[in-house]
Amino acid sequence: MAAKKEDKVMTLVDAVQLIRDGDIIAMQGMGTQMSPLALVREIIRSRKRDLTVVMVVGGIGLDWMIAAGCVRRVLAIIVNLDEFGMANAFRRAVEAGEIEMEEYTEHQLLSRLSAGSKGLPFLVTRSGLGTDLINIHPETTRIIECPFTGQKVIACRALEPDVAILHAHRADCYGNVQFFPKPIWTDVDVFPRAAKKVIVTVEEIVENEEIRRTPIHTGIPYFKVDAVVEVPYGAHPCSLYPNYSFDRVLFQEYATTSKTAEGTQQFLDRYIFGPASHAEYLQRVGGAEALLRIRKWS
Amino acid sequence: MAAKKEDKVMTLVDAVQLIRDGDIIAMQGMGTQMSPLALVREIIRSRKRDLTVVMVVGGIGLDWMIAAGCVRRVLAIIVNLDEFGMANAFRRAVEAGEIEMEEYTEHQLLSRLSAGSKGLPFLVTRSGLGTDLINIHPETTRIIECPFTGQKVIACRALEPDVAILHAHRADCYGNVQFFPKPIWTDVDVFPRAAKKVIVTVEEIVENEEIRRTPIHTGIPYFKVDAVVEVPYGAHPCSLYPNYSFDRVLFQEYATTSKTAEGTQQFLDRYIFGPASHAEYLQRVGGAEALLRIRKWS
Amino acid sequence: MTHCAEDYTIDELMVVTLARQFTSDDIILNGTVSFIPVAAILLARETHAPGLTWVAGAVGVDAQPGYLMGNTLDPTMWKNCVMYLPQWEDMWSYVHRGTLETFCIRGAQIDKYGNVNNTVIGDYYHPKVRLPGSAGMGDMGSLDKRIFIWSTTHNRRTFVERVDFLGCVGYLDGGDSRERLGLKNGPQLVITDLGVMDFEPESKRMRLRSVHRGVTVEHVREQTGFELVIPDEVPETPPPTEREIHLLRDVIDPKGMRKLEFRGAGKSVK
Amino acid sequence: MTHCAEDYTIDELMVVTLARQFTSDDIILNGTVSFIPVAAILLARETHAPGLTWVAGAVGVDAQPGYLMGNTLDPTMWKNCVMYLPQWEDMWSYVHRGTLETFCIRGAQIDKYGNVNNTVIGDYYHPKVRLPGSAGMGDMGSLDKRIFIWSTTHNRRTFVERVDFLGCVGYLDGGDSRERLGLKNGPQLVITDLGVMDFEPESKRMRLRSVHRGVTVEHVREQTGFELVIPDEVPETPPPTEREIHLLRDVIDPKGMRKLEFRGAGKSVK
Repeated sequence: MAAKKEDKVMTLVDAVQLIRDGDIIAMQGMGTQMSPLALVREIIRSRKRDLTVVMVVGGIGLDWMIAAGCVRRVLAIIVNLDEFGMANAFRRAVEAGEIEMEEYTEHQLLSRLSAGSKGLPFLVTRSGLGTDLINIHPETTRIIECPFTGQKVIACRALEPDVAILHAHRADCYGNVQFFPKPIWTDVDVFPRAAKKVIVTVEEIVENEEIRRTPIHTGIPYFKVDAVVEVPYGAHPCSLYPNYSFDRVLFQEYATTSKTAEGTQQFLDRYIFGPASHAEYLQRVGGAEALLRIRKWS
Repeated sequence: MAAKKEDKVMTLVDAVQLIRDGDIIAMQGMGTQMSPLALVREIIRSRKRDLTVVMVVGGIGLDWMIAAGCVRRVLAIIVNLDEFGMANAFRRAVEAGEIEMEEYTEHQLLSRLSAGSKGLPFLVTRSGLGTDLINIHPETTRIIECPFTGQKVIACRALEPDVAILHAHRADCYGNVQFFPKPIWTDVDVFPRAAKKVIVTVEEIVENEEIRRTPIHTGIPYFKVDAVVEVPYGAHPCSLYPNYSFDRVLFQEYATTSKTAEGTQQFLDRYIFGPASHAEYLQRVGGAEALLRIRKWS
Repeated sequence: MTHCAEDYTIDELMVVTLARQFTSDDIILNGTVSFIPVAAILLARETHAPGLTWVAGAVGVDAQPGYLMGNTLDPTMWKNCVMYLPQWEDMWSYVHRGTLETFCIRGAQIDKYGNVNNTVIGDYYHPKVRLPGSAGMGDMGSLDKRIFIWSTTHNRRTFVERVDFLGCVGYLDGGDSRERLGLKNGPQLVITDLGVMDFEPESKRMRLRSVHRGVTVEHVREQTGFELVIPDEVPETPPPTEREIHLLRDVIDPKGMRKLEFRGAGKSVK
Repeated sequence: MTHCAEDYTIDELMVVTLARQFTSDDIILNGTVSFIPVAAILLARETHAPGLTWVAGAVGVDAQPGYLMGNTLDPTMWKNCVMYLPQWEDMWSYVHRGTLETFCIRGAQIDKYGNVNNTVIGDYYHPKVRLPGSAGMGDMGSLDKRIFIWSTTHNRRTFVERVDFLGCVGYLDGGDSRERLGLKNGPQLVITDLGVMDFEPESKRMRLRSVHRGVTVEHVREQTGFELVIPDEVPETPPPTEREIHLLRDVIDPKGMRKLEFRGAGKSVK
């Protein structure tokens, strides 16, 4: 599970080959923030199937993958598009019984991943005691007693995703990944440590010397990274602070068109299957106008 | 356990009043690095008794406290003075049965503290399986089985020290504590989170605005800090990188004189009980000459 | 003397009412789409609770973003903070142990004991409606928090006899049932577009505390899907002051982000 | 062709021998007073293992300190690193799970199965001699590490039949006893001031692999407090090359910090 110190720069197409059908994918992102969406579009184009997707907060990328038929199961604490409302493909697929939703409290899910990151069979939490959430996954959360005090806690079974996918500000060719500022969000912290393989897309690939000048910004070390892909605006339509904001126009369009299954498919055809490249995608979402509008934070 | 947003700057004498006889003290530091030794000298001068001292790597400050009769029990993974050899007061006191040494593996001790920091009754580890270490503290480490896999792991009982004591580069008056660079050593990370109260000595107190300019360097938030004391060279004779190195001369003197109980007491009299102030202490260890010699890293 | 505002809207009254619950002793973090709580936090800090600690987006300690922007989890909210709190070990330690003791939540269903559901309507495995999920409140209900519930849809669909799925522990079955599970604190107040509720100390049943200007007790009773405890005297919710309204409208939320939480946003109560 | 050095000292031979064990696949972190292992890591990286990953002082990933300075845990060792690894969550996760797989240790007592003691001589509660403590090796022995043991005092006090206190798990009672506890890997090699030992694959008993120049097999046998497995042919430990000696003396450890680990430091073997 240790990656070598070697050049790991590749294309989106090559990086996606590290993902196999049926894999458990830990995916960074929240409702509208920091998610490897160019990579997600490539996963969809390459028609991966039966994926289990693990997110803390599932967002638009997950909804696309579900609409495209890539997903069999979701592990998350919530799935939505923030103020743009419900993730409609997710809602429809769960209601139709087409995918499973395994809902956790955040601390349960992170405890599962943290146990995985440590090679421990489980970790414990008090989060969710008394809720119905602990009853819906008895194979992975179970009430046990403290051997010293008898206090009841919830054992959370280790989870080691096959692949973690993330988008970040920059990296060198070996996969030293940096964030500016360095938000230690749980998904950029626990996800890559828990996963067996890690794919990172970045706004910019920089020299190794540049990384050594600012080691305090490095969040993931190269020995944990298997693929590095340079994709400017790779989180679009999500945000990558401070580089660009989320794209209200595209989110609103998706929130509206995804109200029907047909509208969702048309959206996928237009924005994911249609464009032959990331540049074409950016052109189709509005080109220069789009890139200018997401420079504004408001 | 939350501290208010208020001015917490005080003198060493006042800060030490937060410590009561019999307390469990979590103390930052290693053999020769980054330890709140001006505060330790004040603890000794105020003749605290029956302390339990928790360190990952116990060093010269712990040895002084033992020699001065402040300590009843030590929890650590190792106690020594790095290349200056054995902590002689510690050795003598354990061999004479005057203090208890509760030795842990590092991951066991940190798991105990991390459980404390989370309000969890215990956490688990595999560290130390098969060693004699788990047999010597059955009240705090015990082998249990994973409820999912049956795998044997060691439950480590939560430990919440009464007071954590640290030395850092700088802080504001509210207790936002910064490190340069920001080494996330376990003792500056887990110790303050686990403790009920936190005392921090710093090289320099700066304005709150200064902290807000470099939030990436802040390691402990003000709501976790109860006392801030400005003590330049507060880690001496330990190092505070990059400000100053450890003081080879004083370490060597202590390593030599501490070979006998009498020599140790003479050292304490000369350097701890003798000086009436921190400035006098610095003068006695060599004054300007000492401050110049520890500017060099070699 | 402070002057009461004459002209205010429901969203403003909700923010002000929530803000007045907070003190300088509170340490509060916010979740997603939480414009009303974040506005209340900023307002409390500007008025009666300058020492209140806010962890913006569960990352930026004591942040000073200036005003509400596009998203309550965006790093824009961390501006001028004193520390980026690492989430997994630091933030979650402080939450789990109880140092961060105050949290605001909302949900699709709220029952008479303050239990909340945002997971499903119907059966979990075969839901009639799949909702977004319990998110942070699934944690907070079991972690000894002082919980403030807000809702912009006080009606019989939201306020139900019993939640379909218990995603956030309130007072469970009432009485001492929460306590018996070993949980401290619990829901403190429910602030809606119609009024303010608290919980009867013994039975833990939801109790009407005040109604907003122009709202009748009878209307609240009709819009609530369970039997509210209704005292003999139900006062009007104290109105905002002119200063509060000025701060909220002109300084804290000039873009009116708080209104995003209403479907038919910003009805004037005047 | 590489030229063998003629003039070298025991500390140099130990560093070079250890360095040759490391490969570009290794990820190694170092502990305190570990001048010999750190010198070996830097030397391996300069010669045959450029891809070796070193986490300096268990913090500085892929650090480039230049040369050995006062202390192997000092931040001076992190110079030009690519990341400061947070110790508790990150470093310990990587160690616990097995990503960081290689570790070097030493101790006051080493027994024939590679178990190590640095805690007490005598009884734990009433020790004849209290030693510093097991430190990181208490962890590493149980966490599936490939362990390299070094000792600058090959004598009957250090190499004992059975350790007084089992602080670091080697091969326990030999045979498959380590495996039965569920532990992978274990001690690989023991490098001392007299020679090099490994472990017999089946019995897991310590076995003499080579003796340093000028040392006899008989002398090693005499200085060892248990019965070493001694093959028919015991070669001389391969000498350093001139390049290795140059790099070590002039580039990596010009201050001779490695000699601090010897009481009577730096005897020439020539």
